[in-house]
Amino acid sequence: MSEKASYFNEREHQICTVARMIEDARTYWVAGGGSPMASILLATKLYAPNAIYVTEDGVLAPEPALPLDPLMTMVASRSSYRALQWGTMNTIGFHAQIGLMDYGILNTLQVDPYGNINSTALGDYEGEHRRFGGPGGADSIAALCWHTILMTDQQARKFVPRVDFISSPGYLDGSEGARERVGLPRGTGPWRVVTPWAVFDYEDRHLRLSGVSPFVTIDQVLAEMSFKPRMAKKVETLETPTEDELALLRTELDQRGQITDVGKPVVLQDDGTYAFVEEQKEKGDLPSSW
Amino acid sequence: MSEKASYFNEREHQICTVARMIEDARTYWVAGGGSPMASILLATKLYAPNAIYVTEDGVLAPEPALPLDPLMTMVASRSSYRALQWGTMNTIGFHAQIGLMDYGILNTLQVDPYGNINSTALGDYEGEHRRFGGPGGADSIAALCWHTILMTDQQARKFVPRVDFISSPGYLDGSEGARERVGLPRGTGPWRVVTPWAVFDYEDRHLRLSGVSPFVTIDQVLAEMSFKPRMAKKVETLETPTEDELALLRTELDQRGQITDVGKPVVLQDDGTYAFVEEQKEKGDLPSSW
Amino acid sequence: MTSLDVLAEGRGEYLKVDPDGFRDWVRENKSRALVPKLMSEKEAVEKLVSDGDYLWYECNYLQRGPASLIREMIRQKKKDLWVGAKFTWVTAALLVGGGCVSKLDVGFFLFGPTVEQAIREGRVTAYEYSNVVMTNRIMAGAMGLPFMPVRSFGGTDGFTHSGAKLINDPYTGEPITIVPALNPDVALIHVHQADVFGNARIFGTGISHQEAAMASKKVIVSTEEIIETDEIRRDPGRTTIPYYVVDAVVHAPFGAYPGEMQGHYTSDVPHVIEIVASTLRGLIPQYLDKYVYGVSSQAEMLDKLVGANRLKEIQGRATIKEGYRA
Amino acid sequence: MTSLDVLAEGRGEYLKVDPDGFRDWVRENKSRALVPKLMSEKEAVEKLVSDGDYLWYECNYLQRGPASLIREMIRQKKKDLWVGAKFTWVTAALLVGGGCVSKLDVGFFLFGPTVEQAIREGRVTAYEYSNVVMTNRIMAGAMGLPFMPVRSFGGTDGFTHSGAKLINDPYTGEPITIVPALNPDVALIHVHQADVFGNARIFGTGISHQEAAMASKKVIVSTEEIIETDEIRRDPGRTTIPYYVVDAVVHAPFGAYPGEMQGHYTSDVPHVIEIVASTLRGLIPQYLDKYVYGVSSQAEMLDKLVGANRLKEIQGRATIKEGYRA
Repeated sequence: MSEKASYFNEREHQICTVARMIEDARTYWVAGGGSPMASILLATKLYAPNAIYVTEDGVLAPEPALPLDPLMTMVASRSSYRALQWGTMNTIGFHAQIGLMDYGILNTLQVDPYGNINSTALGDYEGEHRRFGGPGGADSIAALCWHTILMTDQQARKFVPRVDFISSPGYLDGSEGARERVGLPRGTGPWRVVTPWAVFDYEDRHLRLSGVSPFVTIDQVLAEMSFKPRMAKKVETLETPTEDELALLRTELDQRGQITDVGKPVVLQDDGTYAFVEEQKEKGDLPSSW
Repeated sequence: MSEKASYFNEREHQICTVARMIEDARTYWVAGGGSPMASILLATKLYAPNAIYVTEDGVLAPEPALPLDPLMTMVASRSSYRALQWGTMNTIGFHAQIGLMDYGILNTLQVDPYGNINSTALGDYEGEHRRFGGPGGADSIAALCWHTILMTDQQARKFVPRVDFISSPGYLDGSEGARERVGLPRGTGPWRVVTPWAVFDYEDRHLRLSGVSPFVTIDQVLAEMSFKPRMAKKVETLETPTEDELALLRTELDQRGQITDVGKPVVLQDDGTYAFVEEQKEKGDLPSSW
Repeated sequence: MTSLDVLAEGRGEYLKVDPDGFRDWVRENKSRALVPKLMSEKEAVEKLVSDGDYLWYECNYLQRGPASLIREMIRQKKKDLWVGAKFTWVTAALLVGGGCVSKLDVGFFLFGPTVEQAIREGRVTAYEYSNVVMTNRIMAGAMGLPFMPVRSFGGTDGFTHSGAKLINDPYTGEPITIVPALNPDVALIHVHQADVFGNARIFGTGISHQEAAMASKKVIVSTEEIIETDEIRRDPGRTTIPYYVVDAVVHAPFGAYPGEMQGHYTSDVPHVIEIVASTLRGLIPQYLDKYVYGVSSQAEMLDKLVGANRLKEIQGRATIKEGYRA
Repeated sequence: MTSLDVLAEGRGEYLKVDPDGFRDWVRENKSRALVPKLMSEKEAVEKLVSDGDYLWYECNYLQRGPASLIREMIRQKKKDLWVGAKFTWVTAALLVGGGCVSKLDVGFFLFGPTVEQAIREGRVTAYEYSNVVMTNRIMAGAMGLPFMPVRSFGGTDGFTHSGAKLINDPYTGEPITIVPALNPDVALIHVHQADVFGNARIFGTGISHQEAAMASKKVIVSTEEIIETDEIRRDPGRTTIPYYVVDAVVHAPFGAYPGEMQGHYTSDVPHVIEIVASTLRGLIPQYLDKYVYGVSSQAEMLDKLVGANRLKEIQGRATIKEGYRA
């Protein structure tokens, strides 16, 4: 692994953290075109050349024409380039339904201690609420892949005791067999939640803090959660991005910063510690969810 | 229509009878490669240029390379030639299931007064019986097309009061709504039975004799049935083949007589009546079911 | 006689399930003959889209969708549509902003004030699904079935606000979710090539175009290119949609604009930024004034508001051709 | 909690329905990596076909089927197979004649003394379906579902001797037949082109090859040609079967012989007449002695029993090439 970077932003750090989780020769169903896509592409370039990914529009194992510029959309020739098979939403959904997808990588709005995901509504769905776009492909990813990796921000409004609306299933009420009792495939479920500040895994289907970024403290992480997660015996300090990772990310994967510009910059200080800094590049016009 | 032929065999006559029933601009699901296929091809050449046919292997509206020689099989380049779409058994089955197939044309072993079809076993299925090949595609054709045309021979052992085994559904017990009560699509069912000697339609879901070939009598037909069908008010005399029909059949559609050699020859006599004659060409090696 | 339990059921309204009724429609209305079906966007939408229809479109306004048909529908002020809003990005917002929609079956849409407000004010009712559950529903419709089992969706709150049911599978005894089949009144599908009868080819990935074509009562195909039927017959394995389910063929060059049509042109980025920003900022009416009501047709929009240079530019940027030709 | 009635059910045994078990198999056994899977017929059948397996083949011995693999299976005297005998012509007779079969799920087979007698003597048990119901069953398996509704099959005596059930559709209240999904132990599929990883292309019509590949625990693909993966990547719309469900790739030129391989060669008529006559006249043992037990491999059969001239002749007769190339 190359030298640690001395300047990066927290979104870049999050993407690199997920990229290093990618197992070689495993299949990934990747939601949308933002951080999940950047993570898998980074992984295949650096660590897991035989990791395979598919997208919701039925692309199997492409060698995409990078950068996916300027719109990181599906149903496009650059993102579909040199795939092994072009299918449809239905075909790729069935591939996942028969168990071919090892991991899903997702974004979300809200998550709870059992890994349930809300992307539909904040507030009281039956009454006063703010409406969002719905699960899209995330419900199928969360239901059908063997494991899911959730990417979100470390904010108290995102980590809530009970999501306002379960758009995509985690461990539901957290009881054993809860997923199976509603017809979901046996042995599936949430696996990791990765934020710019922390990594969580699950213990008995409950979210557990297992790693923290070196530029924040455990208490800072917990302060940005509306419930107390379980704690790993030893909470690890997460690795920060390398120069190689960032070079790839910035020059090939996200040239215009459409994904990464939403993160706060971090610097490696002379004393070996990290600190946030305020300056930030101007944001682009495109929504970060692309 | 061209001149009546003075020499033909009863199988040729049967094929021509069905060919003249084919409606232009209607869809036909044709079973196998024998008489049903010869009938539809004859019709599209002479009477119904816009009749469309599909086969069990998913060929839609081919312009087949004739003759389909020497093996009239599906999944072959001559029979699939210049189709509008190549699909599969599943796709063509679903086309029929949503109601796109107006007519099915079938062969069979046994039929009963309600148009039920047996192609599975003669005798007691649970005990002593002779085993046959099963419904193949006929069950789907009989269930899903709006109307079905059945082609069989006029033999007492083929027209039985109750088929030994319902391989493909007719009107089942003949009661109103019997098909719907077992989940079959509304408004479907048997439409005609055509033998070399006769044509039957249905009255209140019961087989009815509506036409007889000029070379046999009504009594001869009834003698070759193990039940008494309903009788049309006026039983028509069927038209015999024309020279044009036979020319096409013999030179393009069935050069080697694989389909038609199994029929007895008929001659038009000087007094304007028809009679069977004994002479017959040597049979080929290939089974007539091809 | 044994019984199966229905363990739970959603309370969302769903389009009436009626496979026999759909068969009757297909029998009466789908021409089996090879008859030319060429018409303009205007004519196709006038003739085939009615107020109150259940509307399905394949892909969407930004991704190889029937964008010219969607604009025409808004221009004709179609009302009271029930929209299958899966994989939809800005399309739902455009249609809601145009006052065309009363119900949405949601898979995903790009949220923004227009749809959000319409739902909050009760002008639009949302029922909740996912993208794949919606494509499974239309697949069931394309197969002529009343319902389809799925292994996702159970346990979500979407389930509660949908037409799904949880039953005990009669084969395994285990719980399984089933969802109602969908047979939309009308589907809009943009394709690469079609003949005048509607035999059509799509190249590249997609959502559920074949299923949509088979499942819908009325099917409008818009196409970049009109090709000869002889060309279809030379490569029948490339036929995506067979003519006998198609009711109208619209020759629509740049029909997916501002989205990409793989192999033909890329998306028009400034336009995409404009419509995405309009959606997020509640400026859909302004967008519609300019691109929909401000012109009378696709041709006029391309000519007056886009221009030959931009069209040439997006064509030129479509450098990847592999796999997009027969 | 409401209830659904099971109005009727067949009493035929059916392969256990276990979608979760199939998922577990796929998880453990299907390699996600691009690893070469080239092997001979002998090796593939030794490695992947076990006594007692549920066997599925696409097309059949006379129609673009995996004929070389079927011969090899008989040569290796596999036992106690449960065969998905849809659209099968002489294949069931060959397998029964080779003593390989204990159960048949019947769609259609060419009847003749061999199978007839085996069924009568109780050596082989038949369960009754139709061709399409069988392909619907394997489609349900390919979709990861436990069952599939169908609009055919109800009211037949086949229903009674099958695994079908008639239930009240929870959506319409009307009766509907459902059939159990099928996940065979092993599927044999002959294709036009494949790379060494198993990405495969079939041109022309077919029965249910994609479904069979997705639904089966072990998949053996035999192929006329081995092509580069780069070629697959240049036209991903032509990929029929993706590598990650394929367990073995057998390079089998003339693998469909004596049947036709569209675009490559026609059927060998004298051979077809010989095998059809053998089937109808109870001479399967003699046929097997000659073409299966009498040689050690596909290559030897082609060399010694068919000969270069005949192979050249059937290639020469395959004059229609349209649509059979990428």
